[in-house]
Amino acid sequence: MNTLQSIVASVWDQVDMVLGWQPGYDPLHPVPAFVRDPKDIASLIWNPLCAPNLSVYLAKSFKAPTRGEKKIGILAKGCDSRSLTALIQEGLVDRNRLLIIGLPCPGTVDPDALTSVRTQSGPITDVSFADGMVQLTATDGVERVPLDQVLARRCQRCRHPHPVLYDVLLEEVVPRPVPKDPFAHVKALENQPLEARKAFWLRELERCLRCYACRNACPLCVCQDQCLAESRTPKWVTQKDTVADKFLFHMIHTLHLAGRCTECGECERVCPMKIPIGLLKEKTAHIAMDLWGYESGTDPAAQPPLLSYDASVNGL
Amino acid sequence: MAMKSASFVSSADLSGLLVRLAEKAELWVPAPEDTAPHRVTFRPFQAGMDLDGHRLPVTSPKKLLFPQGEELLRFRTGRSSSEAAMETVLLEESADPRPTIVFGCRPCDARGFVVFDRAFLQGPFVDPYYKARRDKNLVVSMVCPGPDAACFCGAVGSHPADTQGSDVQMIPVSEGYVLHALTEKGQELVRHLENAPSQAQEQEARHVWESARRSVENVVSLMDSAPHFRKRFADAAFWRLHTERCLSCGVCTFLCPTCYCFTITDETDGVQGQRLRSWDACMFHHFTQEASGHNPRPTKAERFRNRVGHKFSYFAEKHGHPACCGCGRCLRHCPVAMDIRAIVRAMGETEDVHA
Amino acid sequence: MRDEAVTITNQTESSLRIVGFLCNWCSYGGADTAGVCRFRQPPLLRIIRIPCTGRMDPMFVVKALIQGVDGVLVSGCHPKDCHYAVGNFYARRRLELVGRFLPFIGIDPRRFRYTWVSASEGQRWQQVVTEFSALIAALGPNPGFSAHVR
Amino acid sequence: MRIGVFVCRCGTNIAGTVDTQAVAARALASPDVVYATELLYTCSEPGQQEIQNAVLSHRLQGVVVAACSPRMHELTFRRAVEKAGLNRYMLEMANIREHVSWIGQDKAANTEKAVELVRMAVAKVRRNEPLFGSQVPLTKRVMVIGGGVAGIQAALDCADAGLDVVLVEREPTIGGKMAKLDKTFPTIDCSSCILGPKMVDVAQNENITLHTATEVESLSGTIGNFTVTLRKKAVYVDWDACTGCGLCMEKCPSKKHPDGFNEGLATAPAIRIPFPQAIPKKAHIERSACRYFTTGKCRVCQKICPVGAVRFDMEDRQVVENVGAVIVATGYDLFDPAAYGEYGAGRYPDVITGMQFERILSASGPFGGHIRRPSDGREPRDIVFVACVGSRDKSVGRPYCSGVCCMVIAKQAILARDHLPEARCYVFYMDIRAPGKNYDEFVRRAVEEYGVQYIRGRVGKIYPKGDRLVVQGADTLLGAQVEVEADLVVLATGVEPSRGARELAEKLHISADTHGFFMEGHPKLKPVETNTAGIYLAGACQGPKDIPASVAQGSAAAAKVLALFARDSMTTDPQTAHVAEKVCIGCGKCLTVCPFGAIQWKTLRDGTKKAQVLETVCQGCGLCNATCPPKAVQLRHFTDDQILAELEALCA
Repeated sequence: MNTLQSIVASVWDQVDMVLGWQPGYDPLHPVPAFVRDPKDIASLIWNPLCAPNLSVYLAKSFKAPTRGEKKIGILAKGCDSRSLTALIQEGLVDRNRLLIIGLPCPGTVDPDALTSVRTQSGPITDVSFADGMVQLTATDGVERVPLDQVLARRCQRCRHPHPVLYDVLLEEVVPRPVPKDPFAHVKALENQPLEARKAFWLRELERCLRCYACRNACPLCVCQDQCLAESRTPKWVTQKDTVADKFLFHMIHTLHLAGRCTECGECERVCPMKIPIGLLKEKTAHIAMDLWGYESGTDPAAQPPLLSYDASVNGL
Repeated sequence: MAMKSASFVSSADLSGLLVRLAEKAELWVPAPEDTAPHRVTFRPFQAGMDLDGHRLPVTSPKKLLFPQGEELLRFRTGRSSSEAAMETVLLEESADPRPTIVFGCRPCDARGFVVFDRAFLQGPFVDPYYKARRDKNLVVSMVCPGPDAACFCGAVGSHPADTQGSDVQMIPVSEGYVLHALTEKGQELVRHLENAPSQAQEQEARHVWESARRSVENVVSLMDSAPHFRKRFADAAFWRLHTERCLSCGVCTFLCPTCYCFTITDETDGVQGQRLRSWDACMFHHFTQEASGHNPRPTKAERFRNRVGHKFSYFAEKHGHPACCGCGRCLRHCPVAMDIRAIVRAMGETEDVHA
Repeated sequence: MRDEAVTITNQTESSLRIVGFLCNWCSYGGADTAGVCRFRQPPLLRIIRIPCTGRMDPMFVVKALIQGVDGVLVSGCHPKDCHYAVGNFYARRRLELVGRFLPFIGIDPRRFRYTWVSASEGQRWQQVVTEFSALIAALGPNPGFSAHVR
Repeated sequence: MRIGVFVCRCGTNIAGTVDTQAVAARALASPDVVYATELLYTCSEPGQQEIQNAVLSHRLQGVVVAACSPRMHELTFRRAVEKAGLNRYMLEMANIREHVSWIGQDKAANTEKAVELVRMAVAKVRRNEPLFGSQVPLTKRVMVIGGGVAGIQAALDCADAGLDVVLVEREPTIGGKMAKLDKTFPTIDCSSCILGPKMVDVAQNENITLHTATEVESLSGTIGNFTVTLRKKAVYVDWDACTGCGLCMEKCPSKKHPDGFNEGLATAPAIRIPFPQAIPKKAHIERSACRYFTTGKCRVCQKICPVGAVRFDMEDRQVVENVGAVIVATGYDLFDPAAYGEYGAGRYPDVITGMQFERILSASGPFGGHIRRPSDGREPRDIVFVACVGSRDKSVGRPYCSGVCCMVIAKQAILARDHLPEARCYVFYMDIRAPGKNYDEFVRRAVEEYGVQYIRGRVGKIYPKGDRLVVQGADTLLGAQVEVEADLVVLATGVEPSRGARELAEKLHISADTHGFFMEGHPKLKPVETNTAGIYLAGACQGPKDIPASVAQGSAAAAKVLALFARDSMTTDPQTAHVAEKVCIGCGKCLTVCPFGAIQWKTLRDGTKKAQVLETVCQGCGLCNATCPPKAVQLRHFTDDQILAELEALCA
């Protein structure tokens, strides 16, 4: 049978390590796993709770290859594969170092949404998925919730549930259908008056702790320890706990991602304060699509629009 | 449990009590978010606000006593136009803080302030800014209605009915709450309520309290982890392995009720400015960045080791208990579910899993 | 010359500020030419000289508007006339993107404009400044992002 | 830091509409300002002296001069503070003249604006750092682009001073437009007689390398060290061998091709020497006219050439020249009168351009110097000159005055009357522009001595009547419509930028105005400089000019180059990008965007890659700075902190 385990085992001789997911402290929280020992292949899992985008580790932790190294195997959902493509586009990751195991994706679950629709309160002991339903087993009973109802916002608008770049493909799950308008959330906000939009962001961003989880979870935020938001020379943002300073940080993140963001939604998923910051990047992606017909992370040979130009007088 | 005084507040009277308290002090309560009612955070009380004592609050109330960006002083450079060369710096201390009340927090959050008190009040140096806030602060905690999979107060010498750090403890009983004053300040509040609990209510409260305390009796303790930490300190492979998935963000420390590390910056705006004390996180690269460019904790492995060491070894050995209240926020909200419990436990495991 | 637009000086309007980021080679020279020709302009504009619009980080625009500057005007060499050949081509993309982004966060996009004015176009510079100043005067003060909602 | 602020009154230029005293007083409120004063003329010797005295007596470390545009006097004040012992980059200017006092009358508002501009300049200078350029050797060779009279003059002046000169001409011969002229105004001396010797000088000067039939393909580098790639077009004759004997021209069977030198009034063979005085006097093949190239058969020239110089397999080739300076002297072209359909140029053979008339007048021209009509060879009795065809007319996109046509018409009318004393000459004109030495007198001679009839008004229409033409126009002095019957109509076509000027401007990174004329550095004070250091202008490529003005500019540009090359090395501009290596994340985005290839990888010992700026190649545009995500790349003198300080001073 074509299982995750069998695929990983079949490519094992080509890789030093496989980046995947393993169970975490409870069934709702699978965690990134760095499998270096073939006997740990059995512990790998893949289900709609496997939310973390593993490509975040590539440019950051495995930048410089050492001599005689084999490839790095990596599990990639549709969105994750776009991030990988963008990293390859910008020369931040070497395509030849990767062995991408593509995972057609049914969508990932927002644990927050799952918690909010639960009727039980006991600790969850098991979660399983079948026929578009999530089955939660808790100490006080079993309940079933439609997957669509608890889908992460990023997955509701996903255009690429099928990986755009891979070496081997796990054809086990049928990916989600592509939504009619991936920018519906952006447009819903845009349909509000200017003042309401500003009030929305002031209200949302006031909660920001500047914990930088959004930045650190972003596969394309490659500055990391040198992030401008924490720099004192030059000093763009102060340490003041004001919404203006929080906003400036998010604008740095957004504009640095403009024309690069692959809409994986990790920034929003990891936010402990659940600020819908993904919208900011979705808007830039929308503009890039409008102006240049550009969709980041879909073509390994493309040059991001803000790193290139149109040399005609009236062009853009 | 030696209680100086007690009172009963019915569920119906609770919001009236909160309105009265809010008149006397800045009152912070765990309340659902307007836009996401299933998410609870600590916020200033406003009339009509519903308290949510059931869901685990995302944030702790530490911000009230330890603001994320605290102004220590203001400064202004002045000069008289006749004597241009004479430049003077005028300092202005920040205004006295207002009285505050934390109402309805869990025992773990209240216990967070015990860690703060040790660091800021009980050492050789008293921090005047924290002291000013703490002196005017009152903590009313509530016996915990129930843990989730991330909770581990029982492993760090506490329990869901812990009274440490609280001035008043609320115990949920049928139709209301029994309030026990634990300190002088608490006495004052409880005395004003003038509604002593009935015998039956006291009995129920005692039962609720006892069963909450006993609910964690079987949890494996992490109290005596300092020797394990010392043994593992130089085991670079151990730390690399266990922190590999960490993203080096500040979720764990910023949400932690006991993390008190800060940085001090001058934020100058032309001729004037303010000196700020703001939250810092040992998980950040900049935390130990030296002016030379050298960083003694260059990777997340050293940084995470420090967080574990501080909480379970350095602080624990100095003060007799870990700098951890077991609230579980650091793993519950971690983007990659880093489990500090598992790492502390692993330190003590004898077998060497990593060659 | 439109005199009603030129006399934007009094009351609340005198506190309005436009920051101009002008490239050294074309638009700063254009503003100089306008001065040499005594082309009257409203007094709202404060010019920051930059070598090229390619130096223009869109964050400067955002930062100015978040801090409450009432208008931001960026001006450089006409496309194909860039002293550095392609600086304004890059700038054009970045500035267009940030301009389209501003309304999404509730900033009136009319508070930001980018344009191309050469060193010889003093008259055009006068026109750009006069029109933009009148627009900013009509929009009134920009509260920035200091207001707390809660 | 100790900062001094000097507010210039500029006589009344600034003080008239700005309270300079208040500006100086309020400058003291800014941080670090320890001294502030107003001065009458800051740029004057006493003004500069005051700054220097204040630097010493107040131990200033930074200086702000609030005065005119930094484009005017930044260098003046940089030198002034340098003399007082400060680094020249510790100076900032607040432009309170061009940007304040000259554009507003409201003194209160102007003063407020000046105060803020000073505050911004103070904020900037507080973050300035001393900068030092490095010394780079100069390539003491100059390239002159364009071999007309301006370029020839520039090339000869440079060569005479001992410089190596590379002269590049697009056509197969140098000489430009002047070589086609018969006589020159107002002296009526023979054009080729005065130009010819200069052309010969070029050919004989050992310091001059001549590339004709050659175009500039690209230019890189900076002042002192440019690399220019040229494309030498295939002329199908080996010029090292060709003696210019002209035998091939005689034997070429394909002779009936328009002769460009004669403005299409005569024919020429496919293999040709442009004109007898051509330099170099070498034959070339016009590919489109050549029978071999069009049919594959012929090769007559190849067979008869005594030295075997014809090479049908010749191809374009690239030549790379390294020079330290470039003089652009690409001249002009003439407006195509076909835009005025009502004049019938191109349709009626006897409606000709002024340049065609020059060729008719010329003894080496199509009719041997006899004035005849192109249509039937008959001598004209009535000649009408029409001025401003493609000048001073917005409707055809030529709002400017071409400057020379009034004089050309006067000259041509005088010559026509000299050649044909019986002929009558009429001139339709808008205004007479004759401001040069002896120019107005010359026009008067045309009217008074030669009886040329000047009619003030525009021509509306020209149409044939029998074998003659009727010129219909207005006489605005009489206020009446007039019709003049003519045998020959000469249209004084306007001057426009040389074809391809805009593309050349792009290649050279210089600016062109809306019409395509190249932009000078300053309209008054830098007439032969461009805004790109090391590239200079001469002649009509900058705007319409007559011969003496073009020659003067050729010499002026040469003088600029000689001044530049008087040193052995030059100090580079330290306003370059710089990478903070510890902050650089090695993402390579700066390498992607740098237009000059001035950033390269540097590999550290641990194998990590960092960006590195080649300071002598960096031009200081700051694109890398704007692009760098962690802002590791900072453009010196325009760093993020410096610009943010200005912005914050404005918000305060």
